[in-house]
Amino acid sequence: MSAPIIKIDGISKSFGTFKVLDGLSMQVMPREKLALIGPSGSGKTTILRILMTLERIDSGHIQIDGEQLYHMERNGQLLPADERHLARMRQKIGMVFQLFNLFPHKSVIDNVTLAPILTKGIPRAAAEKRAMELLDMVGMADKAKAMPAQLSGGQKQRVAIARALALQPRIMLFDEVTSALDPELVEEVLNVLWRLCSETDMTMLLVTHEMGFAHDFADRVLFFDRGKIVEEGKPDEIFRNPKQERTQGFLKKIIAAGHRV
Amino acid sequence: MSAPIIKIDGISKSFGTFKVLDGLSMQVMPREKLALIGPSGSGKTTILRILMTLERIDSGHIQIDGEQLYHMERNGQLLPADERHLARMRQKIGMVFQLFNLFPHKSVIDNVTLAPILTKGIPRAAAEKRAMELLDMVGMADKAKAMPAQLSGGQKQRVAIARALALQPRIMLFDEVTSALDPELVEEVLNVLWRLCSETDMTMLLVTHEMGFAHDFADRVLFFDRGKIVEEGKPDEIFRNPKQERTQGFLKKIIAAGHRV
Amino acid sequence: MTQWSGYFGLIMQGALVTIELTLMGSVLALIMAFLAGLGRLSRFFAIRALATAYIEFFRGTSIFVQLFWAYFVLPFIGISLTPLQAGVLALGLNVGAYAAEVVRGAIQSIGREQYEACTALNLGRWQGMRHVILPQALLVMLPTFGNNAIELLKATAVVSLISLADLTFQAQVVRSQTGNTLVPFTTILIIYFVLALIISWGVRSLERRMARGLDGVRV
Amino acid sequence: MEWDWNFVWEIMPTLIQGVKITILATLLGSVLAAIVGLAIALARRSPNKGLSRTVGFLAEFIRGTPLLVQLYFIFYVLPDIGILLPPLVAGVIGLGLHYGTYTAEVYRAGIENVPRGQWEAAKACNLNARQTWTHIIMPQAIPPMIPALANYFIAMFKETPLLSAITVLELMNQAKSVANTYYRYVEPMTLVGAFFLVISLFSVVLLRWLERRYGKIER
Amino acid sequence: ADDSKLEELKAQGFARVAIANEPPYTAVAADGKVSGAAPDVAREIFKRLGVNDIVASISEYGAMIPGLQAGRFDVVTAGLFMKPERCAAVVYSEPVLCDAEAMLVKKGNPKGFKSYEDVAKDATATIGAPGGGTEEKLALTAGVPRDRVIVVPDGQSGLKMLQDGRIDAYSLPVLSINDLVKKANDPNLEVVAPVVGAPVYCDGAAFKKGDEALRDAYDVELAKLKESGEFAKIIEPYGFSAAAAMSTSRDKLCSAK
Ligand SMILES: Nc1ncnc2c1ncn2[C@@H]1O[C@H](COP(=O)(O)OP(=O)(O)OP(=O)(O)O)[C@@H](O)[C@H]1O
Ligand SMILES: Nc1ncnc2c1ncn2[C@@H]1O[C@H](COP(=O)(O)OP(=O)(O)OP(=O)(O)O)[C@@H](O)[C@H]1O
Ligand SMILES: [Mg+2]
Ligand SMILES: [Mg+2]
Repeated sequence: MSAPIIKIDGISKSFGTFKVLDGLSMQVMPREKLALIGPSGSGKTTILRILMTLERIDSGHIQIDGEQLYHMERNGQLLPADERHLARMRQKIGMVFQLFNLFPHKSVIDNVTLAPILTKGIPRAAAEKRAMELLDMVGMADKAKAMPAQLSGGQKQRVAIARALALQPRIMLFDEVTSALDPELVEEVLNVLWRLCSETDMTMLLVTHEMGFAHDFADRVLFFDRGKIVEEGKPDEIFRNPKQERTQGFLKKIIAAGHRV
Repeated sequence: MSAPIIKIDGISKSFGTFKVLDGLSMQVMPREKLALIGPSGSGKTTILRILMTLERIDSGHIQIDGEQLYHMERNGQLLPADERHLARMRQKIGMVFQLFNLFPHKSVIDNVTLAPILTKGIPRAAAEKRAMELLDMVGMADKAKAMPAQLSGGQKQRVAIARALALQPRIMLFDEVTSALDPELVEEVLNVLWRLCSETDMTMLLVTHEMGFAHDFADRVLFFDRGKIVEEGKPDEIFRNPKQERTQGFLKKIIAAGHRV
Repeated sequence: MTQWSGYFGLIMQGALVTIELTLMGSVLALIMAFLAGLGRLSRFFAIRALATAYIEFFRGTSIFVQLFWAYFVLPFIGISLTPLQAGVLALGLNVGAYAAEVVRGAIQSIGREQYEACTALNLGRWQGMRHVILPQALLVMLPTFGNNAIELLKATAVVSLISLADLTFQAQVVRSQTGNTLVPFTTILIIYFVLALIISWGVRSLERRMARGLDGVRV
Repeated sequence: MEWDWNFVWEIMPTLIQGVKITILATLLGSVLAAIVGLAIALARRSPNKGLSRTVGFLAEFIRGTPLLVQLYFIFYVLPDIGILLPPLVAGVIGLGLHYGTYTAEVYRAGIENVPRGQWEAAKACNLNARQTWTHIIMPQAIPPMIPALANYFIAMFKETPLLSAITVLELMNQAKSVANTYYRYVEPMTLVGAFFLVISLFSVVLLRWLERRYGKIER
Repeated sequence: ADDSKLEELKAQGFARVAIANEPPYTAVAADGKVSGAAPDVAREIFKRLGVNDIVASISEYGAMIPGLQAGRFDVVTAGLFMKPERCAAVVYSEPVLCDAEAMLVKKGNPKGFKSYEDVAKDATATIGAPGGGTEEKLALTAGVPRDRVIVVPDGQSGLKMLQDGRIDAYSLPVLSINDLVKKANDPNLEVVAPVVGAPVYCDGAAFKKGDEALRDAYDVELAKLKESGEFAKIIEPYGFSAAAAMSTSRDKLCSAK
């Protein structure tokens, strides 16, 4: 068995006096598809944002692909990471946001090519060719010249996925990528995720409220509550036969609210 | 059999060049509970807004309780309604919005008492007594002094329902009253609707994406598409055995997206 | 240089005039702001046109011209104002025109859904405005009103040009009587700044009091 | 006192001289204000607390005190420490500094109005700080600033009459000089007012256009 | 109707007087009390006319006549020298304060100015003068182009601009200049007085057209004051010459070309 690609080791994170994560540890294997579920405010988004280096951690260690994320070695000493180290580490990770965060002043194709051209120095023509392949994959090739404002939510989200893929990260983070969408648009995006999941060997972490999707998609499900992993396991175990009371309660509520599991 | 309380007769409505409703007709009986379902943009909200006089119609007629809504008779002539006529007609109708629309600068109880005091001249003491009964009914009596900003979405929506009930309308309109809520909060509001539905003899029109709730709650379901009624019938007929292809497709998508029917 | 204390008294007299002007000007500006701001949202064309004309005219012509007009030209059509009246009139009308746009903008910034909630609750136009829209809009206006008041305070310096013995004017007098420029001007700069601080502090605490409860903690 | 058209034509050339200076002062002042504002905005964002606080306080001070007094200061007090500026230069510096404190706020708001998600998306795309500024933040921040900046430049234009206090022969000063020569105030003051009104009405049209063109970014 | 103005003032108990912010014509003490040659004379005469007090407001020179016309003041006593155009715009009393013109220049008079014409001849020279004042007009008539006559708001500003080298000369009446120099206490300044070719001017109390009756009453008391010698007692401490005022008349000054 190979080494974990993400290794989180006793990390803590507070906002002001409020402790969101308290000594959390977890590991993710290469090519694993991981679903993170749990009630609102339990810290799911925070974990993804920490991995994307959008938030700093207060203590603990994270290793990505065998390398420290927030620390770097210099002459045998472990120092806090500088911006250069972080930038290098970020190349391995991509993220798709709940609210898409497309660049509104750039066309669809420019959104996808901007980072490869700027950060990898890929020539524009090559970048655009690759971008068109990605847009084709997410079914947005015909909208390459459109501006984000002209797209529906589901279309925006698909472009956002293509944009993240363009940097060819080894790990992709998805944060409730369907929850800002109308029910009918959710399908479009889930379809793209299905394809991605079956066709690539990226490691994927997915925060979602779509229990049905989490069930079918994930190799492993983590149930979070108050910054702790309450329960984890194969989707069938978690959804059909949750062991913890908290998990049972959560799933019951979700079902009562009309969601299919 | 009694006369319909709402009688919609060939109404049309356009926004700019876009025709939302095109010669729509329908009737609602007193005490009927009606669910309006259909894809996004099909005109469900528009119908409720027209009944609440938040939008004008371009042509057609609406009768509420035997009286013209947008027209008034003067010396045997049918004239466009003036503000006084509309105000009188509005007394029969209450509406609860998707985004609650509470008054943020007024406490919960003031939200509920404001309109009765101002529009019906009810003394403050009496209005507050009645408001407390309503807040009690929606399970919000203990938050009477709270400000809306201190409430969760589900709590806000329950206050909004109490506020609309305080004017004792004969018809209540609910526009996707749960869709802005976190899954876990939806339940609170649905519970209130259940009670309302079983305890009062108000006529209720409910636009919803909660198919399960629509199924159990409604006497009759209307399926809309592009401003037309595509199919209507008892909930069991519509959900278990839809006749129209469009309805079948819609329900299939909703199921695929993880909603329970 | 024993007279400094006396001259300082002179400057304080000027400060009183400046405060008086600022207060009275602000009151006039506030009245005009609501009249014209609500006027611009009126259903009646004539009222809208009148309010728009007032706003564009007073924002368009410089405060100086308005001041000189109020002081030197109005008497020719039979309206003779004391310098103080002319100053208050020009400042109040000028700043009122700017504040009117603040009133209008704040009212329009209140979301359509609040108006719709009013309709759904069958509140009349004025009832909705009075109980629902204005209380919320007021909070939006307040910070900008604070800035407007500071603008007005600063504009009072201009009235020294029509011989009203305000702070700046008194500094000029002290300067020509003593031959010293640095001391009187530094003094009044500090006084103006302190007055501006008092205004913004006052507005902020008012704002805090009014905002109480609007962004409480979600329980 | 009657309106005298002959007199109007007689003084027109003199007033036009003044108009030129007024416009020149406004243009130079605007350029300076744009630069000063940017410098202030950047200094206030600086991680160096000493720098950002000092600049912040100075900007507050300049914004809280009248431009007229600042002009006196620049023109009559600075020479004592060896800084001798020609009137127009002193005037432009006064305008530029004063309005720079306003444009700084425009820059700040413009930058802060770019949603946090854009910074985060830029990071997730692995852009560095410079790339983030030039490709993501500035292109979104600048267009909505343009109408706000223009607004302040128009306000500055209306304050140029203050330069008469430091002997700049702009429009207002020319008008006063004419008035003093002939002992007639009505015509020159009215002409000055009309001139400001005309330019302002034009600039309102320009502003509306700028707002439509640049005011909103569609998301 | 002619006497009505005086009756009005009596009833009101005070007269509104416009003065300039220019010592020694006027002075404002540290306690804010207005004194100086012109207001002191006016105060005395009005007292004799039965108007108990004067309320003085300081005004720019340029604003005095319009202010008078607009009814803002009842009288101007501010060193507003009599000149034919002005005599046409207002009605003057008999002369009160007389003074010649002076120029303030740098020590040693580097440009050798003796007259306004000298300033006109030197193409680089600039001269400062109060806006709407006599000196501005004298300089312009002497041929100094408009852009070299700098309109200076007040005496201190003029002094400062000269010290700072912004202007080459600053022109005011002799006594005003002397007062400025005394306060400035600056050895690098020099006074050129009187300016060659510039007439000696006298001011008078200026009334609005139509107030001739009031002016005549004022003249009567002024004449008495001059005769009794009290006039000299009031103005001479300020440096003005009573003899000069008594040696000329309004008619002479107003018809001078
Ligand atoms: N920048 C911040 N400042 C303060 N508190 C924060 C901040 N970001 C997150 N939090 C708090 O941290 C907690 C965890 O937030 P997080 O967004 O990770 O939850 P989540 O599990 O993603 O919830 P949801 O399902 O609602 O998205 C919440 O209580 C939230 O209020
Ligand atoms: N004020 C408006 N101006 C222009 N178009 C509008 C306006 N309001 C609604 N529409 C359009 O009318 C159509 C019907 O809108 P409506 O809100 O009634 O749909 P709906 O059935 O309630 O959809 P949803 O399920 O998304 O709420 C939509 O295409 C919408 O874009
Ligand atoms: Mg989250
Ligand atoms: Mg809707």
